[in-house]
Amino acid sequence: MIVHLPILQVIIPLMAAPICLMLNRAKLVWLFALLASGLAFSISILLLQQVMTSGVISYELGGWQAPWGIEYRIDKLNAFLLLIISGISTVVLVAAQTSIEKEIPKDKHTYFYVLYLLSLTGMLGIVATGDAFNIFVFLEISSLSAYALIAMGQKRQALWASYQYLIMGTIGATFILIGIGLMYQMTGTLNMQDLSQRLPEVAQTRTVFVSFAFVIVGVCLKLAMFPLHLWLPNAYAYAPSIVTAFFAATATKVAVYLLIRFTFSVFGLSFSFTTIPLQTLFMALGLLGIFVASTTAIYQSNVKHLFAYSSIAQIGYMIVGFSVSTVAGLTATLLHMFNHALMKGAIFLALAAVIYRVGNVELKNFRGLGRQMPLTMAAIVIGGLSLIGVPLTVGFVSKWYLLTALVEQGWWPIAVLILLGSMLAVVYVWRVIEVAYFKEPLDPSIKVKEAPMSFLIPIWTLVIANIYFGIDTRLSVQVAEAAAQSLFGVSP
Amino acid sequence: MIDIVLLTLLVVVAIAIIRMKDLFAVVMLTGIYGLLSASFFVAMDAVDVAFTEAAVGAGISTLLMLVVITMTGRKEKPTRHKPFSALFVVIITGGLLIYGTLDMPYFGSADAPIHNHTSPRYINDSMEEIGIPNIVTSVLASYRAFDTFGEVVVIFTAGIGVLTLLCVARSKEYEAEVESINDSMHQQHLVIRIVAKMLIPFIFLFALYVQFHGDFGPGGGFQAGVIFASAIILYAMLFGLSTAHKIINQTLIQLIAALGVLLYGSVGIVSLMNGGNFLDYNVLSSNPITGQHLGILLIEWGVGCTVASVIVVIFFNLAARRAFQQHKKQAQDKESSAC
Amino acid sequence: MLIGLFNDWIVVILMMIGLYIVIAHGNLIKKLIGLTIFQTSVFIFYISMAKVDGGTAPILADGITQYSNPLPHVLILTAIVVGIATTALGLSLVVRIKETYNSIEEEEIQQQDNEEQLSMNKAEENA
Amino acid sequence: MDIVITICSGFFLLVGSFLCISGGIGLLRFPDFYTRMHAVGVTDTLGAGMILVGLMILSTDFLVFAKLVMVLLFTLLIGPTTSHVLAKAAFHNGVIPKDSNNLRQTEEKENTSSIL
Repeated sequence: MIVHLPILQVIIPLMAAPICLMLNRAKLVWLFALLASGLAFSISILLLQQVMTSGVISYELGGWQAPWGIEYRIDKLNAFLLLIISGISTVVLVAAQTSIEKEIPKDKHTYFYVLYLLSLTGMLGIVATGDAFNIFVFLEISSLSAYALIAMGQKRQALWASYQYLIMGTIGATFILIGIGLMYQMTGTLNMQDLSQRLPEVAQTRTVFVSFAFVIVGVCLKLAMFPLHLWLPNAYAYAPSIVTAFFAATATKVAVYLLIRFTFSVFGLSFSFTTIPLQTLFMALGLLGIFVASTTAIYQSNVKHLFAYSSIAQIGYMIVGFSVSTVAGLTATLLHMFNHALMKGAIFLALAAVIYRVGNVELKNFRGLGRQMPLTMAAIVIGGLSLIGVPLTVGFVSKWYLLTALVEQGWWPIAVLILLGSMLAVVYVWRVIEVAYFKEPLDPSIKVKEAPMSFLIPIWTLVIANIYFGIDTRLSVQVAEAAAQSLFGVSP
Repeated sequence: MIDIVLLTLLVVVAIAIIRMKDLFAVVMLTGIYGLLSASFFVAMDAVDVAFTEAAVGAGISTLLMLVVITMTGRKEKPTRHKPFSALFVVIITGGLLIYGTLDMPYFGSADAPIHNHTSPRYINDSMEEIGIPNIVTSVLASYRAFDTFGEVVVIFTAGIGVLTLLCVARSKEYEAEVESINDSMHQQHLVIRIVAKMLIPFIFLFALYVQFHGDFGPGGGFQAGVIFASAIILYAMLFGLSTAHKIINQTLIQLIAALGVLLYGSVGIVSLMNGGNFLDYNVLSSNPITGQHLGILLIEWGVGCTVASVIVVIFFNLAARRAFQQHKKQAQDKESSAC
Repeated sequence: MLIGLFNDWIVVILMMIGLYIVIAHGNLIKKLIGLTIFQTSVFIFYISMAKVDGGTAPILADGITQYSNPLPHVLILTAIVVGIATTALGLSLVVRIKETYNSIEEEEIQQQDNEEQLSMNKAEENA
Repeated sequence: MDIVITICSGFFLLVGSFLCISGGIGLLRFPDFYTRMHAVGVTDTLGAGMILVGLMILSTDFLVFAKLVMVLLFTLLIGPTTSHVLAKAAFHNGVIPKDSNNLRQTEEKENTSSIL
């Protein structure tokens, strides 16, 4: 069975989805979904171990050889991503049952879990596959389920946000489809490994340049990179809290993965960064994204909105690391993907707990929560510190790597700008902390209880991971570095 | 030559769509657009795709849009802001694409890379390796079977998504009301009801033909599923939703949709158990060719089941929502008149 | 060059018409229609690159040596399904939006949201 | 024999095409909805039928012949039905035939009588 791990990774949550629909008992479905996600998580651990020791795993679907059939190709980069996605999904799913009780009508609980599993399948499928068109198909699975999940939010704005996301997402996916079509037309293959070998021959043609542009713009739409981020804040803010926690921690990572995969593996380093001024462009957009989004975050009155904008800013950091285009820079990006998943997962789960107890996450309702929900608030504080990049948290590790990567290249001004951007994070995180700890509750007669255990366990799992990986960086750094080196073709 | 005529017609239709403000006309034009592109696909030798596009672009999607328009109103309001930014984006993207076409292989040239790298194997060896004459089916159901699995999951996801958005809990009183509307419809639709009763069995028969003939000619699970669903939809439109519900209820269709996906997946898992890779049909039987035939037959069934049931689910839920809205509106009217 | 690339250029024009409808029009159904046109045009692009001069439909038959490329056909079959799935989901979203906002015009919906936000802010100030 | 078959089918095809074109012209030129319906409904059934018969004569394969017969049967069944449904829908939605003096006169009479 061990050789089939790559496909089982995707197939288990996929097959679990229709079975969930047939079970149709909310509690049972939840347990079953949790089981499927947990299995996927353990498979991803096994896969990562296998990849780290014995190198790339290739799995031919249907037994057909690679350029003719579809290939699953697991290298260090995807194994790392698979681990992040399935891990976060499992942790978030623990809290799901309690959280959706208050946010989603009872008769739709089964559908929620089915869509959740499908969304997970889609993301895992995008990451695991080695075939360009297969990416498009699984991208659509994850997007369609995302639209439906976001539309399940309580307010009517959720519907509107979901519609906007649908339009932007479909345009993005169609752009990727055009890009893949142009690539296919010039090379005659869809397999990414094969593409990377056949593209250099035709790299000078205008068609390949245009296909690159379309793929990148399409991916950036999905990535919500500044200035294509407009769909994201509302989609995150109005979605059910569990969905927000899941997507904020994983969805953008998948898009960053696609960006890295296409630029580094498919088109190749020399094409992406020398033929095209991607470096300067992305550096500028990344920095602008950090500043604009962080500043906007400061003025939000809804805490979910606030952290959604913060997510866009964090994407900016990943883009900056990516555009350094050195092993160190890419390591920083990969680390930040991992770390950001941990911190945003913790924060948004804590916000879900607040919604469960308080009903909404308007900043004014946070008054006094520091004393009423101490454990939940402490989680937000630690997550926030991690966002800022305070030592002993994971945020510090990735910022540190990012800064060293920049300094290594002698780009001091940009390093200073990154530090300034972190200052903005201090401001918006402080706003939440100030209200929660230093303001008296509006109405002292209302007693708010601490969140139930089903929330606290997953939240604190993530918080502890936040601190653990902030101190013991061996595991995450080792994997990220190895993945980055393999992308640059450097043997470690 | 015919392709240039068809393309020109497509442009004309698309421009008409931009300018029309009546959504009903726009939707009908979209149907025409679908039909024209289906004809274009026939001219380009893509008969399977043409079949699907005719069923989907000109058929199902037009129908769904019409149902929605009855709920949302058919007039588009003129936009106030000037569309300069849109024009700008469109011209940039269009210009980029035109720039990209300049180095493309010319239309129809046989020495283009796509005809010389992967496709020769499909064309030359598929008869030996899979043993069915329709190459598109071979590639779809065996070489790239996992894409098709993804496609089935996409349509399944859409079905569940529509369910979460639209499903309404039905009450008895409301059912009775809907039924009375149905009875009043009876006289109006007499002629078409009789004709439809004659046609529906043939439509089902045709769907089955398409399902099983997909190995030899254009067709397959997806097209068959759409045709099957359209027969049921026709029945529901003429005889009322509640009558149709009596025959096929919501839970049953959901079950079939889930079973379709499971059937597809379990073919893959059985091949895992038999020692092959996922979806490797060669190991399903002692003879690889028989195994391929069996595998393709089963997965096409899976596709057909899921597609048919999901399209029925989508239509039923849209239509039920419409009935539900009318019911709510009537109740409100009653209340206000009572006041 | 004109003949060789004519199809591609027309297809680009079609795509851009679709994209224009999506971006410039405010009516939600019209936007979805624009999306359909955009996607269908991409399908046309894929299918026309599969055509080989003198080829026939890729169904094996005696006495025929030249077939058009079957792979793009397969890809587009999948993409058509994805397209209808997106359209169906989009349409059901539109139905729900019409129910809650009582409008399917982008501007009006945005306006309602803004007003709601404003009134909330005011209430906060008063408190 | 061959030449007879060719001439026969050619005749049917030509008549069919002529009817289709005249149906198209009728659709453009006729004054109101119902007359247009007439142009399309009648000539399309007959026009398509003629073309199908012409093709049947040409077909050598039995399977093709059988398929064409089925297509013909279905067009004959569906064409009139759709025309009927369309006309009915138009009438229900208050589309009044353009040259309907009788209708208008009766309406006017009713109006005047109600005034009186």
